[in-house]
Parts: sequence; C-alpha cells; structure tokens
Amino acid sequence: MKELQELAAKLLADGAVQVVLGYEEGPRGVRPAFITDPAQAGRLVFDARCVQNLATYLNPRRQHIVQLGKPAVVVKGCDARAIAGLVRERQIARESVVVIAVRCGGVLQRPEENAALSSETTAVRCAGCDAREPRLYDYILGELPPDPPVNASRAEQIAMLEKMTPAQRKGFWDEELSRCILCHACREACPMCFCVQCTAERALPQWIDPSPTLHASRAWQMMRVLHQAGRCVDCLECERACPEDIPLGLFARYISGAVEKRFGYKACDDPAAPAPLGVFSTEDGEEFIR
Amino acid sequence: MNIYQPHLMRIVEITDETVDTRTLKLEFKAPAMAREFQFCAGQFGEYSAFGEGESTFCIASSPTRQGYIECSFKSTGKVTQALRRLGVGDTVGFRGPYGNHFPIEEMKGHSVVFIAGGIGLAPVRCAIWNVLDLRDQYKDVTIVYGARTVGDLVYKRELEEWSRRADLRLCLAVDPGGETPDWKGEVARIPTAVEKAVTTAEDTYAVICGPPIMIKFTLPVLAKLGFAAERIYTTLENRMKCGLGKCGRCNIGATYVCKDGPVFTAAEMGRMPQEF
Amino acid sequence: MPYDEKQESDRPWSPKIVAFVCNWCTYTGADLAGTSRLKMDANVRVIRLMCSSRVSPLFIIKAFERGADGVIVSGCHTGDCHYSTGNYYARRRFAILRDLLQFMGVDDDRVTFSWVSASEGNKWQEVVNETTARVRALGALHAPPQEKGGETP
Amino acid sequence: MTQRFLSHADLAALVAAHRRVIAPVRAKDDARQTDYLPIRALADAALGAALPRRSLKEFFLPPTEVLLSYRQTKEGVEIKEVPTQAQPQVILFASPCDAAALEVVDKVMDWEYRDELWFGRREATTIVGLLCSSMDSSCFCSAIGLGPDSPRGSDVLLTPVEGGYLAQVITPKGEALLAHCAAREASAAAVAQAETARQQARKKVENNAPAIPDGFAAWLEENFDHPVWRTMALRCHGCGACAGVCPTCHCFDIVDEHDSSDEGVRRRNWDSCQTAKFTLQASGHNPRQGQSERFRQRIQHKFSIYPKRFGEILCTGCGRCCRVCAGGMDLPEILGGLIALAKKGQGESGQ
Repeated sequence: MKELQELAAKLLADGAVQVVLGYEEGPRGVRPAFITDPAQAGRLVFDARCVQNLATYLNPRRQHIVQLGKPAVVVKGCDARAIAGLVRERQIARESVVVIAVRCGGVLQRPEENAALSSETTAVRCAGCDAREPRLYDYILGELPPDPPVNASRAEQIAMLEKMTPAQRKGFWDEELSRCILCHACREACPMCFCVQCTAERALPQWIDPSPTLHASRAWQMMRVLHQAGRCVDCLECERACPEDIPLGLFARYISGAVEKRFGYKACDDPAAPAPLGVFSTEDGEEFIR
Repeated sequence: MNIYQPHLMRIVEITDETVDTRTLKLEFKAPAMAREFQFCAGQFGEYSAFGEGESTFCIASSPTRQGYIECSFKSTGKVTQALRRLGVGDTVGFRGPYGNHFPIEEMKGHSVVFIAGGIGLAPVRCAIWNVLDLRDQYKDVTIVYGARTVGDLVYKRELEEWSRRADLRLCLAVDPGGETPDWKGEVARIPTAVEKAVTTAEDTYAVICGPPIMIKFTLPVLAKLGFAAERIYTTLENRMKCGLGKCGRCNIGATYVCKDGPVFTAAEMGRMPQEF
Repeated sequence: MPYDEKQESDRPWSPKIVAFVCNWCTYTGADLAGTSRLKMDANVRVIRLMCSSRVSPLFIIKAFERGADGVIVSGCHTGDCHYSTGNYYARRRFAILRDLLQFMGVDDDRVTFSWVSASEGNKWQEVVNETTARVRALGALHAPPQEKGGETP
Repeated sequence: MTQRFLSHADLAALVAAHRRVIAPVRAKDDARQTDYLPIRALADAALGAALPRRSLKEFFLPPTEVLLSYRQTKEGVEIKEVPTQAQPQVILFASPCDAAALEVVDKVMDWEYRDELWFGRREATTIVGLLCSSMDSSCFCSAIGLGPDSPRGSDVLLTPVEGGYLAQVITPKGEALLAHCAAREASAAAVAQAETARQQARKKVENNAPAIPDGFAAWLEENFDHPVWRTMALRCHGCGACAGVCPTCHCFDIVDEHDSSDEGVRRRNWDSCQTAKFTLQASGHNPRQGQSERFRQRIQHKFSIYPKRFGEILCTGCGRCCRVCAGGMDLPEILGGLIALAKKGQGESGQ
C-alpha cells in the first residue's frame, strides 16, 4: 500500500500524470478515488475490497474525467483486460494511460461485509482467474499473494441452469428479468459499453422498446450480452451495478464460456488479440446449421 | 379524462415551409372543443403522432384566428418524422394550451419589435398576427427575421404579405453566403440586422426567439439600443414530456419552463442559472 | 395491447415464423420452390436481405419479442457467399446467438439456421415444413405481456 | 392522536380481511433482502429485516404504466382511456421514510394539474407504518427532519410492544381501517415501552448525518456555479440506479409503443435526470452536458428546487441511493460537505 501511495505521489509530483484513479476508504467501504494532489496520495488503499473495475472511468466519453488530464489507473490483473479491450477497440491509446497493476489475491463478493476470503466470501469472478499476475502494466506492485479460495457458486448455478428444460430456464429468467426497470445501470458501469449512442436508446429504428416490460427487458439483456460476446472482460460490474440484484453475471460467465468453447478465445490483456466475432475460420463448427 | 390524455385533431391543411419544416393546420374533432378552445400567444402544446409519441411545439397561429391552431416543426426525431408522414384528414393528438404567454395586453399602446431566427419565427408569428389583427391598438411594429439561407426562411407567403403592408417595417436577412442572386433583403446576421433596423427603444417592447447563439449576441445589441431587460421577451424550448410540471426535465434551476414559461423576459433569464 | 395476440385470439393458434434469407441463394431457392409449386406451410413470412451476415441478432431477438414463435435464418453455403466471406462471419454470430437463446430458455427447435442454395427449392420446402412442424409442436413462445410493478387499476 | 393496542391476532385478522395487502417480504433471490410484495397472511411479512430494496413508490407510480391505448380506424383514431380508480389496498409495515415520501411527492402530483393516476392509487390505499428498526449507517432520515418514528404519510403508525403493537391512529382513513378491530386502550406500560423504543430508534440514526440547516436551499441556489460541483460527481457512472430506488424521485418519460398493427399504447416510464438523454434536445443541444451538471441537478432538485417550490425536501433519508451505488457516491457525505461549505460561506459573509 505504501508502495502504491509513493508511486502515485511521485507520478503526480513529476507531472507524468494529472490524476490517479485508485481506491480509497469511503464512509461505507472502499470506493473509487480520483487523486490529483500528490499530498493526497496517502488516501489510496488496495485490498480485497477493491472490487470496482476502474477501467470504466477511462471511457473517452466521460468528459468530466478526461478534463482532469492524463490518468494513471490502479488495476488488478482482471481489470487490465478492460484496458486491453479499450486499446484494442481504439477507444484509448495505450500510451495515454499509465497502468499501475497490483498483484491480486482475490477480492470479496460482498466487500461491504469485509470478511476474510473463503470459498463463500470470495468473489465468484475470481474462480478460475488466470490474471492474478498482471501482464499489461507500466508499474507493477506487490508480491503475488497465495491463490484465493474458489467460490464455485456461479459455476454451479450455470450448471444447474443448463440442466433445466428450456421452459424452466425461461421461467427462471422471466422471474429475474421481471424486476428489471431498464435503468441501464449494467451498461453505464460496464467498461466495454462505450458506444456514443446505445442501440437501446435509438428511436429510429426502435430496436428495444423503452418501457420496462418483460419483453423489453429480455430483449435489452440479450442485445447487451450479444454485443459483449467476445468482448466481455468478465469483471461483473454489470451485476454489481444492478439495483435490482438481477444475476447478470450468469450471462457474462455463460457467454464467455460459450465463446471459449466454440472459438478458443478467452478474455485477455493482450491489446493485439483478435476479437473473436470480428474474425472467422473456415473450420468453425456448423453442427447447428441445416 | 386524465391529464395525459390528448384531444383529437384533424389535419386540414399542410404547408411545406422549407425542405424539412412543415406547418400543420389542425381542427378539433369534438365540436365542443372547437367552440370553446382558447389560448394566448406564446403558449405551447403536446402534439402526438399516435404510435410514435408526443412532441412539444408552440402554437404558431394567432388566438385571434379561432376555430383552428397551427404548429410548425422541423423533422428531426421519431415523432416529427411521423407527423410528417401524416396527410390531410389524418388525426393527431393535442394536449394544451400550457404555460404562460406574451404580454399582448400590456404591449397595447406601445411599439413592438419582433426578432426571430430560423424556425424561431413560429412562436413569434403567433404574437405578430395577434398584434397585426389588433393593429390599431399598437404603435410601430417592426419585424426583423433572418435565417441561414433564403431556403431556410419559413412562412414565405406571409413574409411577402408583411413586406407589402405599410403599417409595419419588415427587415429580412440571411447569413452571408446564404443569399440567392435575386435576394433583396439584408445579407447579415441577426444582431447586425437589428442594429440597422431598430433605431430606438423608446416606448418599445422586444419579442425575440431563435437559436441560443442568436439570442446571446442579440441581447447586447438590444441593451445598447436602450431596451430594458424587463421589456425583452423570449421563449424557451427545453425538452419536455408532460408539459404539466411533473416529469421533471424542463427546469432551469427552480424555474420550470412548462409552468413558469415558456415566455421569459431577458431580466428573468439573467437571474436563472445559466444552464440553457 | 401492443402485441398481436389479442387480435388473433379468436382464431386457433398457428405458429408465426419469420425467415431472414439472403438475396442471392436462399431467396432465389425459395422462389424456385414457389414456381415449382412445392407444397409448404403458410406460416413463414420471408424477409429478404442482401446477405446472411446482414442478419443482426437484433432482428431475431425483435422477432421473438414481437410475437414470432420461430425464426429461420438462411444464406448461401459456405464458400458460395456472393460477398466471399459474409456467411463465415454470420456463422460465428449465429453460433453464439444460438447458445444465448438456449440459455434464455428459447428451445433450439424454434430457430433454424440453414444454407439453401438457389437450386435447392426442395431443401427450402423441407426447412419450412420441418421448422413449422417443430414449432407447432412446441406451442406459442410467450404468454401475452403483463404489467409490472403496481397493478394497473 | 389516539393510541390503541393491537394484538398480533388483531393484525392477522386485518390482513385476512383485505383483498390486497402489501408488506415487506423476504426476497426470493436473497434471504438478506426484503421487497414490498402482496401477502396472504401476516406470517408472510418479514419484520425487523432490512429496509425493502425498492420503495413504495412503485405502488403509486409503477415503473411502467399505460396512460391510454389507441386504435387507428378508417375514421381516424379511437382512444381508450385507462381507469383512474384503483383497487383498494393496505400497505402494512411501511417504513416511515417510504410513507413520508408519498406525501412529499403528492405536492408535485397536485401542482395545478392533478395527476389522477397517482391520486387514484393514493386514495385507494391505506398505509400502516411501523417504527423502523432496520436502520443502518446509510440511513439519515433524522437529517431531513423525519425519523424512524415519523408518522408522516402513514394512516396508522405501529410500534411493537409486548404482545402486539401500539397503534397511533393518524388519519380518518386509519380510523376506518381499525374500525373492525377490538378497541383496546393502550396500557400505560405499553405507552411507556413504545416511547422507549422510539427514543432508542431515533438515537440509532441521529449521528449519521448533520441536520439540514435553515437557508440550505437558498445557499444551494446561490451557489449553482460553485466549483464544488465540478468534481463532486467524478465517480458517478450516471446510471440512474439511485433514481430507481429513491422513494421520492418521480421524474418520468412518456412514450408510445405500437406493433405493426394499428393498435398501441402510450406509457409513462420511470426516468432519471442522471442520463444524458434526459434533457437532450432535438437539435442535439444538451443543457446538462456532463455528469457534473446532471448530478448537480439531482442535488438541487431535492434540496433546493423542490423546497423552494413546494416547501419540502425531496428526500426522506432512506439511504437507498448509497446502498445501490456502484460508484460509491454517498449522499449523507455529500450533504455533509455541502452543509459545511454553506456554514463556512455564511460565517464569512457574516464577518
């Protein structure tokens, strides 16, 4: 932590960056911090409660953040995948951001409870993580902590859903999505949702009905998930942002799994990796095509 | 009938003002509404194309012309494009009239300068006809109207009519580069045209409407001429949904355009937070 | 009601199927099926597009949400695409779409992806009849929409 | 205000006697959470658990509701009105912050034009509040001038006591609701016990945020261009989740939906001032360009504009906005900061 604070102070003092995006202690747990004054770098913290993916704030459309100047951003290995994604999709230039990566020992599913990491409290997204040792960075901090306990609840839930009949699965989703109010918080919190105008907000043509009926909520989520297929970095900010606690992470995990199974692609922190749905192979499976 | 329910109106006449601006003349379908409907110059309404939604426009016709209302709109979005697809005899919805109005009564016995840019002439036109229809109750009437190009001028037949009238001064202007070879009006932006056309602020009210940038540069010209900010009236068009003070999007600070406006004096606008 | 169910509620239910087909192969194939007077179920509404890769997953989602009970997407056989590679991209997209539909509880049998060439009028007939039969067996996809939150008074 | 004693059996009978009763119920997807949902029996209600995830707002202003339906005919358009009379319902164990919010929003819904859809439901609903016991560090009702025992907006307010509840009857509607219950005078012991419970509850939230001082609304209005707004919303995603869960956020959108046939509906949907689209004009101009301006609107509307127009703060301190915020925006903290600035400013101008 001291290492992080010193680095941030130095980057700011040297004028290498004008703002450091990191984590700080807030009144109700850890939250994103925007440090512009080297004297304030001591506010920065990093621990298992740092669940937010700060790459979301690098969206070039967030003018009030862009105005702060060149950013340095504190990332976990998994968050770095979003930075790679933004670079890959030409939203930011790699050199326009200083990446401070921290070796991660897993984060909590419910950071507000601040429990010790266990197979129940570890974030579901940490299960199967291959990015605890970050590869995309300008600075790397900390020692690699031991593997966190695996929380398999998400995988179990997907397996359970896959075992259901289609009608049961539809029933499951209808119930979950009936709570959706189409606030689009899932989109706003997503580091990879950066379109100038979202399809959901286009009125001409109106692809997604604007009223939060079950039909529209279902269409919205399907559209969002399909647009994320092969682009999703599995940070599950969508699920965390949902005010209705809809398990949107199930979509994220499932679709990432499907992309990996079919095309051998996994979300990665290499900006040069091809987008799986932007390329093809003549050998792609077509067992489902008549 | 709940407050969100529109009255049905029939399109009786369609006039294309420019390539993308159209005027609809509307009559209430219900005979009682047609008889009883009253409004004041400057008020607005919510017009609906059924299936596409509602859109906010001022009433562009004068309250002195009873039995119908007119609205002029530019086709930019879903609703305005749908309204454009409708023909004579088709039905639109109308809720209104809402908001406050121009001080037509107060201006009696005084001179009035009307200044408008582009489609901003629509609300001003309503006041112009109101004054012209009661012409003997007002002193001098001056109209300064401009648009980017000659093709963007709206209500061309009326401009023609006004230009022939001896009881008003009409100054037409187009931006430099927007003129045609046979253009006889000014080639100037509105502030310059106002400087030329208006010589005194004495005993005069100004009514101005147009794009924010035009208003921004014309107000100092009017101030220099000696217009008190309380005597300059303009109308704002913020995004609205309900028109009734409930949906919460048209406010500028504590001022609700739909309830406190849409007509404001320059003095009132100066006191508002500058979030237009 | 913004959906068709109410109007058609008096009639016995019959599946509504939307087919998105490419201009160059399947549409011509379907045309051939028609001119050859092949017998086909009349439940399929054909929408012609220039290429199967023009079929955005949104089309299919929208079709289902707006009352379709089944969807057919059809284009040129791989290697035969009029635009060389359009259908290869489409194939990847459809694979993922199919997986997602499955995950959302839309039965596989409601979506048919096929390659039908201009000369395969017979195959088009089979695709149409088989899809209709399968969707008919499954029944309607959605119940009519309901209001959420506070009950409408 | 009359105080009566209600036994659990009285309350159970009351639930059984009404067709539609809404109460906090354990959420199906998360046992730690509750939602306001219809119940059949008193035992279905979850007592003393967390504040329900969503407020009571949706029972009066649903996330989406039909304003009218229309049909295109050869002669033109036929409009079908929606009824404005609602089914009678009882809301049991309403949280005082949620009940108070309804009275606050009543003001705007009755501003010159009366929103019959809102009032139709308001009139058909009887609200039985319950002394709040589920407060956490995000709650700040006392800062707004309310409290866990505030009777505002409730027709009857219950306080748990030995063997049942002490019921304060607040309105004639509340009186009518309890008309069929046995009229039992509350014992002195019960009254004392209830008073202690109220005091304890008040203590629990008192220190969560500083009280809104007099003149705060005016200070906000005068300081519309204060530099503090520029950096306040940096971590805000602009998602509007706060507006969805807020018991007082009532802004809405009106849209038409149709299918290829000639029928359709006009709907009113929840909307949020935190989205860019909210004020975007047809010309492409947006008076509230960035998130700083949009967040300023949220604070100004709640703590300056609404007080100025209606004499009420458009917030009841329920704390839901802090609980759901993915970016860690914290209203009590922000208010605390603004109040400190206001006090400092007033101190300076006084010198």
